[in-house]
This record gives sequence, structure tokens and C-alpha cells, in this order.
Amino acid sequence: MWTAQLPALVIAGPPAAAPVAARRPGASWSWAFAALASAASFAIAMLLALAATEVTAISYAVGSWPPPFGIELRITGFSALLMLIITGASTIALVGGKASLDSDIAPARRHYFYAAWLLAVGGLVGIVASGDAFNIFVFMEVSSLATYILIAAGGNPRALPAVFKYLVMGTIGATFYLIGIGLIYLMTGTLNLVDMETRIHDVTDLKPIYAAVGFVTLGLVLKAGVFPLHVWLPNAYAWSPHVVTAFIAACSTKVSLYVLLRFDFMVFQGSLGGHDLQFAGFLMPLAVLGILVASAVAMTEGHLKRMLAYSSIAQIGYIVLGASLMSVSGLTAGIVHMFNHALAKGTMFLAIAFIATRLTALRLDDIAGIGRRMPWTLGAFLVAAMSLIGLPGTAGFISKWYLVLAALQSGAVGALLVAVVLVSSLMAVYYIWRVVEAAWSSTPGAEAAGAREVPLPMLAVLWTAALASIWFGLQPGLPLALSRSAATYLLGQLQ
Amino acid sequence: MKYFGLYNYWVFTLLLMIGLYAVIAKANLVKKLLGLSIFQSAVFLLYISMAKVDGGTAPIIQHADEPQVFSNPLPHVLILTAIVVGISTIALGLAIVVRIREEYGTIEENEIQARDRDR
Amino acid sequence: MIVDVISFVLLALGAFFVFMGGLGALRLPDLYTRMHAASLTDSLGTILTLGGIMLQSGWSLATVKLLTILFFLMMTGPTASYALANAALLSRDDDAPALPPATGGRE
Amino acid sequence: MITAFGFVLLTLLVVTAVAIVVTPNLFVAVMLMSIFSLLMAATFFLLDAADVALTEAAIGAGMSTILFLGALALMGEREAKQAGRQRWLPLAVIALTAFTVIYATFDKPRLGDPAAPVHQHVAPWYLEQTPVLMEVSNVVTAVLAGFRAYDTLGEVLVILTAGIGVMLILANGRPDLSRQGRASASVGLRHHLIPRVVGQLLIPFIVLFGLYLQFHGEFGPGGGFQAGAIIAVGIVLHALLEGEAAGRAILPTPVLVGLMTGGALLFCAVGFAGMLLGGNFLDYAVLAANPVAGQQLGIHLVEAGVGITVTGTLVAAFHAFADREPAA
Repeated sequence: MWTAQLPALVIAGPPAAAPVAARRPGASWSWAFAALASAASFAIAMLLALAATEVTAISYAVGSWPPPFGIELRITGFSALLMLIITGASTIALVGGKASLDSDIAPARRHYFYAAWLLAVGGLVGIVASGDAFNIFVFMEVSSLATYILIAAGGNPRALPAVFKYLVMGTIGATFYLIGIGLIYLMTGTLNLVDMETRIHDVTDLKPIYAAVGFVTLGLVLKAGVFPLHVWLPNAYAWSPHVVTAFIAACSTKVSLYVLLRFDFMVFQGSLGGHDLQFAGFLMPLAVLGILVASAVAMTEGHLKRMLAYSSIAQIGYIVLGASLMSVSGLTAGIVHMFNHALAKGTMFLAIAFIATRLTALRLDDIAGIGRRMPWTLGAFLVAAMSLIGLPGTAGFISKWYLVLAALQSGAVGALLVAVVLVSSLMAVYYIWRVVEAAWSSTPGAEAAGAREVPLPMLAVLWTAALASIWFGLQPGLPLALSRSAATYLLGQLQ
Repeated sequence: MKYFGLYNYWVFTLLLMIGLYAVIAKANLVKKLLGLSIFQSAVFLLYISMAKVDGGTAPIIQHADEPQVFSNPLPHVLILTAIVVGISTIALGLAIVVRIREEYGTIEENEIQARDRDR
Repeated sequence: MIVDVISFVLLALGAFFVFMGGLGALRLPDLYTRMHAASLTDSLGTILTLGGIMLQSGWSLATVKLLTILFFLMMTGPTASYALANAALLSRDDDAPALPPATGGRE
Repeated sequence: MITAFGFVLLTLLVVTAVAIVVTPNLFVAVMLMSIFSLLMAATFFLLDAADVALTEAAIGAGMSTILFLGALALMGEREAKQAGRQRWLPLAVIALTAFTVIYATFDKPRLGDPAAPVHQHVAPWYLEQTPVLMEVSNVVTAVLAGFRAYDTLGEVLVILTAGIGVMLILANGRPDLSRQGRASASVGLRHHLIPRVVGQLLIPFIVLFGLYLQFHGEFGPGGGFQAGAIIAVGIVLHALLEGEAAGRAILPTPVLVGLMTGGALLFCAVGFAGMLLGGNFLDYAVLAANPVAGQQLGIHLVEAGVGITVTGTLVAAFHAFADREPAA
């Protein structure tokens, strides 16, 4: 009885906590409250993930109205995995990043900031939990608006044009999505995703549906920052408060990718003839180009955060590449990479947030010698970086291994794709090496020379996250099981 | 009536194009937000147009015993939501533009970019 | 029948006045004359039009609502004109050429 | 006749939109945007969407114009001449979008066709079940606050997020002038007797009308959003007439934040109450002994939460802009 209410608790918890956080000015109070609420959601998400491994999908009727008339929450293995990423990243970033947040966010803004943080978490969780197309739009807007606020909350004026660009492009993406579901609703008369899957069969060859496929895919690709539409991403990541970067880099684009996969595999492919080929033909070139171009830009980029932002665009490419292979192993690779990349990139950005409490500038020249002064922070950074590169024994290796296997199964282009993965991994080695070279340089910069290591509790949080990348490299059971169940669930519609 | 129906969709298309043009081509940030507003309004028109039923009235059931034709209430509900989402986005965008004006002294995109390069 | 004819005449007159007001706002040379044209005819046009509709709707709740609308329009219309003229007077730039030409766009 | 009227309205919409994009004066563009929203509201009304028309008029033509003007007061009203911006990219994007939309127009059901799929599946159920399950005459309200209340919760969260965001983003950088008030704004229209007297006379009626919409939403067009926007307009009018400082004094920032968050909390509380009483989240049937009475109680409470949050947020956003000194 009590466990049946878990989906409602996870979607309503963070949004209900947000107004409370906004009410009470008082810096440490609102931080502690937000961290507590976030940790509680993580615990609930964990319980939900365990429950989700046992059944295909947990359905929950909000307001007890039966779907499709009311709004349905639908928790699958896929959504449970995303929920773990969101709430986990939020908790680790909040708990570990207190010192960095205290220096980045002005005291007068803090209670609003933590309220916005909880709203962002609530919005993202709301998206992955929802089984209703329009409801996804509403929560997409909650999370987007909250994310814009988080990015603009720091003191760096350069964040402002960046966030304006993100706001404009994000709104266009969301409105495209809204046009798409409007056209689908026009032809099917329903907004519930499961209902849509069955009813769309009657209208498959009608033009509004094809246009809807275009709008939904394009809108979500825009929001996910897939290669040619990524222009909002580097600056938004680079100039936001450092802990915010760690949080959004770990989960926000992945949630848009989740919606994209959910729609394209469950709603469109099951019913539209040839859609799988179009999807692959459209996204695979973008993914490959994105991996290569973004990695190349990362190799030449001089600013640490912008370098990692371009690396993120390349990693989004991996996820899309896995999905565009149209096989269970490919999708498994893509989805498990969402988890592994979130872990690695979140850790790396958190480490950067720690460095930024000691340094004011983060160009590669500015961090010279910091590795000698803060060996533990940089050590955790390197462990996560190894996972990003995909060295054996790390979580990143698991996803790349599955990606290579899936590519080899996919026939003629397979060998080429394997080459792309290998080349881009070498490129990652190069840009990570540039960081290592700068950080352990023998001529430290002026600020770096006086830097001290951060306190032990912060290091403990950081190393927990870093070692998780190793743990899930050696014991990939849980994420892999959830990803595989997600992949078979998504592809189940194809057969 | 049929002609009117098609006309609604044409106007939707035109407004969509005008709004999108302003968002992409205009350098002034306030103009971009106005364009975004037009762009979103176009989608409202699409939804409300699809809800119309011939000879229907607003979906308010005054006398349940008489048979009456009502327009579809669901798109109305969705667009109520979307209008509110729209003004929330615009309010936030305006706040950001005000701060940009204070930090950069201009609200023209190309001048902001030029200033960012100088930093 | 007679009521219909009267209401028709009222509506037509109202439409005429509103139209003339619009024409004046477009064609007259400066801000004050334009406002003069628009605000006076607008008030009369509103009274006539609403009167015409009231005759059509007869003694019903709709007529009461129309009366309320008329009351509010009579309150706000002239006040808005006053505020506009006042703002124009206060923000007048003495060095500037008298007033913008009557092309319609900018006031 | 009505068809012809709709035709004219739609044409005017396009003309206004073009004018908004073309005019170099931002002030004119904002006023045109207000007209655009009003035309849009009239179009919605012709298409039987009374609730949406009311919302568009109150929020699009009213509040959004006020926010735009408040922001414009802090920057110039002239758009710079654009030189050397590339043209082909926007045109290509627009051409592609237009092509897709026009492509979709084929096979689209004709406007108003009662047999269209959009009027089949879910919509008739709402029209049939609302009088039975809820005894509410306005089906839009029933769907908004009842069947799809979770969407509305999301919407309240969007509003709350925007309010928090505007206050956060404008919270620092330049000094907060809320104490002394800005020289020009603090005077308001106090020295202008006629607008002040008439305005003060209107405010009670505006607020009363807002309250009417709030509580009448079950029977006619209206509900929390429209009511909240209209009450906010009344409060903003007071601040415009009496000056920013006096406007602040009747509703200080902590009160506004309390309203913003309080409405959202009330909404969530109704949801959790449903869970505690043995139903699902946002299940109103368990709120009272009789399911129908429970539904009505739930709708009332939820609409009240919506109205409170919308009022608080819109007024707070207005003050956040009006409080600032224009940048040099």
C-alpha cells in the first residue's frame, strides 16, 4: 500500500520542498534543507529503481483518474535509471559543493537559489516519471526555467548572454515539441503515450504525423544539445556557477535524450514504416560528426570548463550513436553511457568547482602547478577522466565496449564506427593530457602557488563519486541491468 | 466554413514564420523576446483551431437535459497552461535582458559579442 | 419592429462616428488634434453602439452588463485621453520641430 | 457574418505581427504586441474558447505588456540599425519550418469537423462525465483543476519558478532601491488629480471582478489564472497611481514571496491530503464524505492556490522591474 505511493512521492517531494526553501532567508538553513530534500528523493528513487526491476512498468494514476483521461505516471527501468542520475547528481553536488556555492552565490540570493535548484530537480524527475505527452512539456518548462535561473545565479556577467541564448533556443525547442504533440493529438485524440502507441496505428501514413515526427525529434535534439544544435551549450556550462555545471552536465541534456528515445522508439517506430531507418539515417551522421568535431574543438580549447563542455557534446554523440544502431546492444550501450558519463563528468566538474574555490581563473595557463598543491582533488579528477576516456576497469570502458560490440554487429559501417570510437578516445587522451601537463607543471601560476588542498569532508564526497566510476567499471550489474531492460522495453515495440 | 478553416492554418503558419524570423534574425534582445511571443501565440492558435466544432459553443454545460454541441475542452485547458508558461518565460527573459543591459550597456547581440571578445 | 429600426440606426451612427474618429487619428496633423478626433468620437460612438445593442437585447441580464460596460468606458476613456495629453505636454521638447508629421506610425 | 469577422481578425493578426517585427521603436512594438494579444483573444472567443480568451486578454494584453514596459523603462526604446547580419540562415530555417507545417496541412481534418479524431476519444468523455462526477458546469475548469490537475500543478510551479527567477536575477548587481524608491516612480501620478481619482475608483471594481472570476470559475469562464492576473493588474494600478514606494508598502516583498510560495504549497497540500486520506496524489474524491462534494472542494482549493500564486508572482515581478534605476 505504502510502496504504491512511491511514484507520487518522488514527483511531488522536491516541488513541495521548493516553496519552503524560498520562504526562509537564511543561508545555511536553505542549503541544508535542499540537500536533505534531495537526499530523500534519492532514497525514494533507489526504492523505485528496485521496484522497477521487477516489473515492466509501474503505472500510477494521478488523482485516481484512469488513463488516458487522467494523467498517468509511468516508471520503467529507463526512467528509474534517469531518476537515480538526477537525484544522485543533485545530492552529491549539493553536499560536496557547499563551499563553492557559498563563494559563488550572493547571500541575498541563496534561498531563491536553493528553491530553484529543487524546482529543477522536481522538473527533471517529473519529465522522466510522466506518461503523458503534454505533462512532459509542462515539466520540461519547469526544469528549463529553473536551470536558466541556476546558470544566471552566479556573479559572472558572461553567464547572462549565454543563458539568454539558452533560453531562446530552449523555448524554440520546447515549442517545436508542443507543435509536434499538437499534431499527434489532432490525429489520434489522445495525449497519453501508451494510448498514443496503439491509436497511432490507424493514422500512420498521414502527413501530419510525419510532420509531428519531425517537430518532436528536432525540438528534443535542440534541447539535448546534439551536435549542430549545441551552440547554446559551451557558454552555458562554462560561465554558470561551478557546482551548477556539475549538476546540469550530469543530467539535464540526458533527460531530453530520454524523451527523444521514449518518443521515437515507443510512439513512432512501432507504427511508422521505415521510421527506424530514417531515425538512424538522420542521427547517425550527426552523432559521428558531433563526436569528431567536438573532440577536436576540446583539443584546442584553452578554458578548462569550455573544454569539458565540448567533451560533453562529444559524449552526447556516443549516446545518440548507440541509439541509432537500432539494436538491443547498441541501445544498452547508449543508455548505460548516460549513467557512466553522468558519473564521470559530474565528478570532473565537481573537482573543478573545488579548484575554483582556490583560483579565480580556470584557463589552462591559470591552473599551472595546481596538481602539486591539491593532489587529492586532481587525483579524483584523473580517476573520473580515465572513465571518460574509457580505460579498462572504469565505468566508461563498459559503455564503450558495448558500443564497439554493437557497432561490429551492425554490418558494413560497423568497422568505421569502431574507428570513430577509437580515434575520439585518443583525442580524449590528448585533451586530458593537456590538463595533466598544465596541472603538474613545475612553474606554478601566482594563485596556484599559494593554493591549499580542500578540507577532508569535501574530498570524501568527491572521492566517493570518483570511486563509483571504478566500482561500476568492475561491478556494472545494476546500471547494466536497468539499461538492458530499458533497451528491450524500447525495442520491444519494434518486433 | 471550409475556407475559413484552411485560413486558420495559414495564419498559424505565417505567424510561426514571422515569430521565428524575429527570433533568429533580429539582433535586439527585446525584439527576440517579442518574436518568441508571436511564435508561441501561433501555436496557441493551432490548438484552439483544432478544438472548434461546427455549431458548437463554449464547453460550459448550463442545461444538462438539452442536447447541445460543445467545442472540445481539452485543447483549451492545454493552451491555458501554455499561455502561463509563455509569460513565465518572457518575464524571466526580460529580467535577464535588464541585467545584460546593466553589465554590457547594450541589448544588441552583435555588440554584446564584440564586448565579450574584448574581455 | 420599430425597436429594430431604431437600434439599427444607432448602430450605424455609432459605427460612423468610430470610423470618423479613426480617420481623424490617421489624417490630422499633430498629436493633440488627433487625440481630439479619436477621443470625442470614440465616446459618442460607444454610447450609440452600446445603446443599439441594448435595444436588441431588451430587458435582460445582458442589458445590465452592457450598462456596466458603458459606465466603465465612460470613466476610463476620457481619463486615458487626459493622461495621454498630459504626458505629451510634460514630455514636450521645446527645441524639437513642432510635432511629427501625420504619417500614422509614431505618436 | 462571424466567419467574415474571424477572417478580418486573422488578417489583422498577421499585419500586426509584421508591424511588430518591422518597427524600429521598441515602445511601439510593445504596444502593438498588446494589440496583437487582444486580437488573439477575440479570435479565441470566436472559436468558442472563452476561458482562453479571458486568459489571453488578462495575461497577454495586460500583464505581459506591463512587464515589457517596465523592462523598457530600464533601457533604450530604439533598436539599433542592423548592418551586415547574415540573412540566409534565418530564411533557410524559416523556409524549412514552413515547408513542414504546410506539408502537415494536407490530410489535416477540416476545421470544425465533428468527426475529426480529435473530438472522438478523450474529449467526449470529459463532456459526459463532468456533470456526473463533479457537477461542475464549466468543463474547462473541471479538466484543468480536476482531471488534469497535475498539469496545473506543473503550471503553478512554472509560475513560481519564474517569480523566484526574476527576484533572484534582479536581486543584486545594482543596489536595491526599494527603500527610498526611484525619484520618478515614487511620485507616480499623485499630482494628476483626474487619473488618480478615477483610477482609485476603479481598483475596487477590478479586484472585485477578479474575485468573481475566482469563485465563479466552476459555472462560467474564469478560474485561478484569470483571477490572479486581474487582481495583480489592480494592485499594479495602485502602485502606478500612488508611486512605487506606496505600492511596496501595501504588499512588501516578504508578503509577496509568502503569496507565491503559499499558493504552491496549498496546491501540494491538497495533493498530499488525498494521499493521507487513502487515495492517490491529487485525488479529491476522498476529501469529503461524498465524492462529488470532495471533487468540488478540491477544485476550489486548487483554484485558490493557483490564484494566490499568480497574483503574488505577477506583482512581485512588476516590482522587481519598477524598483530599479535605469542604467546609464
